[in-house]
Amino acid sequence: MTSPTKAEGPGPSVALDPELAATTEIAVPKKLEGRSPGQLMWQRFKRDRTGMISAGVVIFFFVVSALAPVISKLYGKDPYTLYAQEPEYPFLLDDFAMPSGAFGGVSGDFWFGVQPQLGRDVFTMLLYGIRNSLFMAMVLTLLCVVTGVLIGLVGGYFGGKVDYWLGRVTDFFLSFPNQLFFIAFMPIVTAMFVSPTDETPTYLRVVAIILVMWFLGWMPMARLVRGSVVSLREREFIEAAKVSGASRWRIVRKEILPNVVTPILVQATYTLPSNILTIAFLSFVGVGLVEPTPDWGRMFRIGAEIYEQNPSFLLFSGGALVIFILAFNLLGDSVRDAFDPKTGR
Amino acid sequence: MTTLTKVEDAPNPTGSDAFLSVRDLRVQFSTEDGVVKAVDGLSFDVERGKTLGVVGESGSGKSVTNLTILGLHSPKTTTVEGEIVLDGKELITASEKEMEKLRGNKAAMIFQDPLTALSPYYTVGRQLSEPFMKHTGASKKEAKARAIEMLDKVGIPQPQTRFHDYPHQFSGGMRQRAMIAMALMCDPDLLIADEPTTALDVTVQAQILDLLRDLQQEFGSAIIFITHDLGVISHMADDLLVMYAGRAVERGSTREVLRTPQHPYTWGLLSSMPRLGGDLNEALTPIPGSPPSLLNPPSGCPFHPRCTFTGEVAGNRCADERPSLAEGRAAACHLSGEQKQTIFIDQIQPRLR
Amino acid sequence: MLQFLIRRSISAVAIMFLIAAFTFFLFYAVPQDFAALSCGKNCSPENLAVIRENLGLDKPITTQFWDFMVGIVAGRDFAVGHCSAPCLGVSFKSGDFVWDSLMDRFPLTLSLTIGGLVIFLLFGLGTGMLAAWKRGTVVDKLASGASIVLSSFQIYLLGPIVLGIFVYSTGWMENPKYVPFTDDPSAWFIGLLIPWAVMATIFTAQYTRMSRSTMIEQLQEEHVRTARAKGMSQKYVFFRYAWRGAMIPIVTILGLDLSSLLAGGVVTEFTFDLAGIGRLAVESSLTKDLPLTMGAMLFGAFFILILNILVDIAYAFIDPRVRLS
Amino acid sequence: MKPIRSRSVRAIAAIAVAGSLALTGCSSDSGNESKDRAKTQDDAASQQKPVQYADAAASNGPAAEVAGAKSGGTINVYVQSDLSHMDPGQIYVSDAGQFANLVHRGLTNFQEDKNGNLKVVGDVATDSGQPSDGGKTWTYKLKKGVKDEDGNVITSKDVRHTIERQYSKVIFDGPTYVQTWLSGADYRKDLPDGPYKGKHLPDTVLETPDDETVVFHFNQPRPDLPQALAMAGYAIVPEKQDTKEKYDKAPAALGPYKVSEYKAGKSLKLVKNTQWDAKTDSVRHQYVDGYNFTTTIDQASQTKRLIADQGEAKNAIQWTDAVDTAQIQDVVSNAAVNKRTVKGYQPYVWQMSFNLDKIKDKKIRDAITYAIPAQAMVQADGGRYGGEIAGGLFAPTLPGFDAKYDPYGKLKKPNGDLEKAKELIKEAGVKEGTKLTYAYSNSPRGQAQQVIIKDALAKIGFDVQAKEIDRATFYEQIGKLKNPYDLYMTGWGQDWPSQSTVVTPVYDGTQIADGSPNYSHINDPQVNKLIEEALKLEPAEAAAKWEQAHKRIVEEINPAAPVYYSKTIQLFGSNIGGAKYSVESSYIDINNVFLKQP
Repeated sequence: MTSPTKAEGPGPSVALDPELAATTEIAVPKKLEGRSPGQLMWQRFKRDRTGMISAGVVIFFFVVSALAPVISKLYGKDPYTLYAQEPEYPFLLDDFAMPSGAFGGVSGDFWFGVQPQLGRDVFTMLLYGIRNSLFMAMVLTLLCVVTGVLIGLVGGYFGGKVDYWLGRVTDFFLSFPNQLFFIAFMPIVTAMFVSPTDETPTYLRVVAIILVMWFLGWMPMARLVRGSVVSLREREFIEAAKVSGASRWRIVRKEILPNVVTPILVQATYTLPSNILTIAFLSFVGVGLVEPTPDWGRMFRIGAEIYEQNPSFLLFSGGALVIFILAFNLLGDSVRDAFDPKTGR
Repeated sequence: MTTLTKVEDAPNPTGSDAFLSVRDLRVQFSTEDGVVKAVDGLSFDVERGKTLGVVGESGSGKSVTNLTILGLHSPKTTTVEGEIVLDGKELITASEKEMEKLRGNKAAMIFQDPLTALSPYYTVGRQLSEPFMKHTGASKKEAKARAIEMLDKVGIPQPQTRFHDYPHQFSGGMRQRAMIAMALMCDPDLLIADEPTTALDVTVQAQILDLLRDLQQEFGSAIIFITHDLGVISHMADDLLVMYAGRAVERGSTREVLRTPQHPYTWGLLSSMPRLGGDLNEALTPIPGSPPSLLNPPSGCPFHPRCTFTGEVAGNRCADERPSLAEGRAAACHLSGEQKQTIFIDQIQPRLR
Repeated sequence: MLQFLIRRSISAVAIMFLIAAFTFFLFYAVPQDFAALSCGKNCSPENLAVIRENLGLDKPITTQFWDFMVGIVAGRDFAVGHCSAPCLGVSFKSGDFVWDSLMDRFPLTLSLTIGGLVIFLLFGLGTGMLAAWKRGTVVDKLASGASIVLSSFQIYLLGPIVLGIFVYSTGWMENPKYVPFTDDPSAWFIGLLIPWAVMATIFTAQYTRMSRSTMIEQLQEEHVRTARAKGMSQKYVFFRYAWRGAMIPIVTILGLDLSSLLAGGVVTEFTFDLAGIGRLAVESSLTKDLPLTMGAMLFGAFFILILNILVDIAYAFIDPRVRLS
Repeated sequence: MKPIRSRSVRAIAAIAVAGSLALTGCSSDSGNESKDRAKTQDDAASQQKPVQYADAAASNGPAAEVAGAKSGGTINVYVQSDLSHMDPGQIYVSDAGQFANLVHRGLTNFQEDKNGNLKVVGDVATDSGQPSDGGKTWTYKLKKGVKDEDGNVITSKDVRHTIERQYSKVIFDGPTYVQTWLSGADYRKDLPDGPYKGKHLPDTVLETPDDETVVFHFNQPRPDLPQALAMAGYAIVPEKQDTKEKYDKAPAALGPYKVSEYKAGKSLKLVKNTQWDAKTDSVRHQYVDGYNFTTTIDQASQTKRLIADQGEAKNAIQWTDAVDTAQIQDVVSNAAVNKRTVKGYQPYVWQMSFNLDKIKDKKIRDAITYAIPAQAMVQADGGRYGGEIAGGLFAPTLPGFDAKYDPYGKLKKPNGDLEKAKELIKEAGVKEGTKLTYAYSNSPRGQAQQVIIKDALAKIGFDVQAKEIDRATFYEQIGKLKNPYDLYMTGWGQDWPSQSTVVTPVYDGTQIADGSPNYSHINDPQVNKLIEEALKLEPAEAAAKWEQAHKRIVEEINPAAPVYYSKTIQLFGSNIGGAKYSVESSYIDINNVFLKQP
């Protein structure tokens, strides 16, 4: 599925693997010719058509959501206005509060149709919904990666008591049934820092969501990093650095970190989409962002409920999700392949 | 590379009482990075009871060649041309079934790193017995007896108990011995040792080498001994094959090659190797430049970009024309015999003393 | 082994205690009146007081927590009767014993899990290994392609669509419903078929991807090459040497998935209107039904911990290098 | 995941015993809808007769047979969450009320004729009750041969027990009319432990001269008593059977069906109660062998299943849930499916309650009232079949309902009158961007309507702070006297078809207290006085006074902007017979249903 070049001829690839040979025997000289692993990876990645395409899709999503305000300005609509209430669109919704236009009211004015009941513009809703989800997911992923890497490094490198206790803490957090945890504590955490009268600002909700998910999100990364650090710790070049009297911190920074970058990156490419799904799941259960903030998850909850009456809604919101996740999975595979081609997925 | 059809120096392919004879072998991988010409027009013979040493930098196609002999390359991405005749049997065209019968039986292989080369999931005993049972149809008991015998032969203490141990319970040296024992289970006629000692410390290395030699005496099997360590080879091999960029650049008896090497690359190898009793203050002289990418090997003589003597050759044949390797004692170089002589005596030898 | 078990179970108990404490006190972190939840149309202060007393909310929080903990080991007495250990208290909402309602829901969750498990293990691993074996062929491309697309789907997207097709529009199948296996095996099977299928589809896809890639990784291991060099057949090498190593990552993921499924496949249960643990848990936490939420939380944690132990044991069986310590 | 509807949300849906209102006739919603809609209200207006108190003759069983009724078979019931209660004393909301119709029996009950006219008849009692002393004293005689599910004969002691246990801590969720009428607002003090410690109410309050007679003594006329006693909340709990808290899980049946299996949050099974004797019951039937409740099916899939009408769904009915708003179109636009619906008004009026302690200026209240786009609010709740724009605060289900009454022109300007609103705001001198805190229940509908309100009020220059409240505790939160919110959407439904059960709890200043439904904290002497007078009168005379109070409240005080009257539309399977809208319960008439092919 990943790269066309790798898929030729039948038969299981037992025994000597060309890529293996290729890298162990070829990559070395190449390095001497002054090509860094990074460049090498880029080389391979460029050649991976699927990878490039999915990268394109992912980037497209990011760009679009980044430019959401601009787009909605050009497009002349926003996700908040109840167009059904506006005099210039008298017959947007029918007596049943469903879009009167065909296929969910898709039209030149409303590219993706209008939302049942409230009559908002689906296109911009989706735009901003994706924007919000992506933003949250990215911050969250960043936090998880940083925390995970820190804890993993410390535990893995210093070992001993530190490692032991960090391990126990990790176990503790891993033992929470996370779905239930999120649902149970999202409202509580939100409630913790809001005034009784004023509306809970959206950013607070976002913070709450990120906090709660962060709380149970960093462990896999920590485990991963710790694992690879422990294996690195015994390697000669670390020993060498030790002997040469480099400070611990320096060793961690200069010797170890660079060597665990690959797994971290790969892991991260898988964490982001799963975070997006979890965030969506929260809105789905009803503890995510609330109206009127546009939200991806809430959109395809509605979509799933009314898809028989109004398939377009699910098609656009759910479809966008599937495409995005798919692209991201493919991208993740390609990135990993590019980093170490011998794991030929 | 199939354009270059001129089979160089193909001497009576049928003839020669060689037990294994490889002719004009070409191995190519298509990788993500393009087509790799791992082995390019290689020919050599090995006779029963003799040891052929193969030396060269990493990436010179030593290992690939030998994996190809046993057909362990992955068929879907590798194209193999030329011929490999083992005991009168053509192997490249042989079916998977036939190859299976042959592997570990007629021809066995000892791998470089015994830690990764032995399965961590099964006892050493089982891993030894398996091939024996398969090839000889022996019963479990017989196989066990045989395995213990072999473990004993390669000098593993209390073989009966060790039989039940897992590789990770063995020391590095013992693992390598186990590997050898495994290779010898069905007394193969051809034994391919791929840098069997590089992973070991010097004393163990010596033991292993002796072991191999003794065993060879006993079974009279032919050995292909791959290494990049000329020191080791001088003890082991009868004949020597120097490989560079997937080609043989020099061939001859070990003595000849080491005493009077004829190829600039060999000179480089020799002078880049420290020797006992050498002057410590004297710096070693490494070969300038780096091995070529096999994705797009240099034109003409693959060594010319790193060769210091291209000036000596009229015109730039080195860059244009690919030097051929004659039968017997020979080197693939455009320098004339005298040139080689003089250069070696005047410039190289001093460095080696 | 035994010692390992003992030590692990002790730490498991400790962790569960911590989780209980954590949950309990975080619920009280924000001032909220649980009595209000069971208070209906005429929610006068008097009535609230009555409810508080009935639920034992008038006692100090620490005492309540202590009672709860004691109840788990020793059992407790409530207005509605004696609740024998392990007593997870009485639901604020329904007034039932939490343990009973959990046990009442568990069979469904278990059925869902097991059914799905069987399907996605069979198909997932099967297809994955087939793809690895036939790597690069059409079969492989199809399998990998389908699996990566399907694994990007979600139950709450796929579920309604499947229902719409097979139940509402065509009427080929009844709505999913749970009939205890002991009552009527065939009805049990028919009733859960759709949820199994939908759930398994997505899991199958994921396991196909995983098993394929791990198999391929394993096939590139040097010791696998050695085995071939010994003259062992491709099949033998594939199923003995490569498969053994591939099991480790698979077992790991399987452990995680199983524990979360047993803690309640929330999405599945809601998509198909089934009353399992997951639904119970979500409803309870949304309605701030503290005892029930605690119960569900501990229940989930229990499975996570147990499966961790089982997975570690599995490792020891698969890989002799692993020692249980 | 679908929203989980908590009982407290449902709690506002009172057991509606509506003034007669024959919507059942006009289930053919084809053709011109608006005309059709108007028609229904005319019917409503034309047919309002006061509830009659029936004599012994009418109270004798058996009940009139339903045409074509067969017996046998089991009806499947789809509900999206558990019944709130099964202990009658705790029952105050419609889902449990429907249940009570099948399982419990009170002293009196409502009898509904095919036109939806209501009579109060004796149920366990021989008649609707004999008033004396100007309505201050009411005497009830018990029928012979009324038994509980274990065959114990019901005596006056059981009736007394039923009333007295409501004083104890066991009961905290049910109606409090009769207790307060007997012993005043803090009635619990008179009998703290209820009857359980052997104490009883003095004979001057509740008297049981012999086993067949119960006498209620009040300190003022209580003309509504027969209707109050018809509430499920006052159904009989036999002394021998009372298990206190446990009773809520396993009540003893007097009615035609009894509980055979109950699994919280999952299922409930009812089977025939063999001890029930048709001859003693003039209302109920025992056609089907039982009812199987599935309490996990949300409205969306209830609707989907019933539309599809496959297999077991053929024998299924909706209980108190309605057709999923998103699918109403599919239902009514498909004649075949539409045949299988019951439609009708719900007894409650959705209103935007103002917190009078915070919004003191009537001009502002009026402005907001004008600004609210009622149409949009209705659409957020299912469009025309979910509700109907409201002109006043009296539901169409109340006697004296006037469809034309529209002081704020909501009917004329369904999307609000922003100009008028803006003027008033100017007059009131409110400056742009004044903060208003709008509390809403955090349910999908709540969220949707919140968006609309924000949008509308922003247009007249308010900075609306929309504050979501956990839907489980919404009414408790806004019920607090000191709640920090300015406005909130509330709905209240009558307990029986008398304005007294609306005006008194919701707009009577004397009732203001924490947790009382007077959410706006209106306390207008004039209104209070009218209420006091009206309560003493027979329903017929009272009507005028109630109307007076209504006008005073809506026009001169405006404590709550009328938004919409809620309506319901329910589906049932194709094998269900005798299904009709019950005016009494305002849902499908559970007393008449049977299976066409058992």
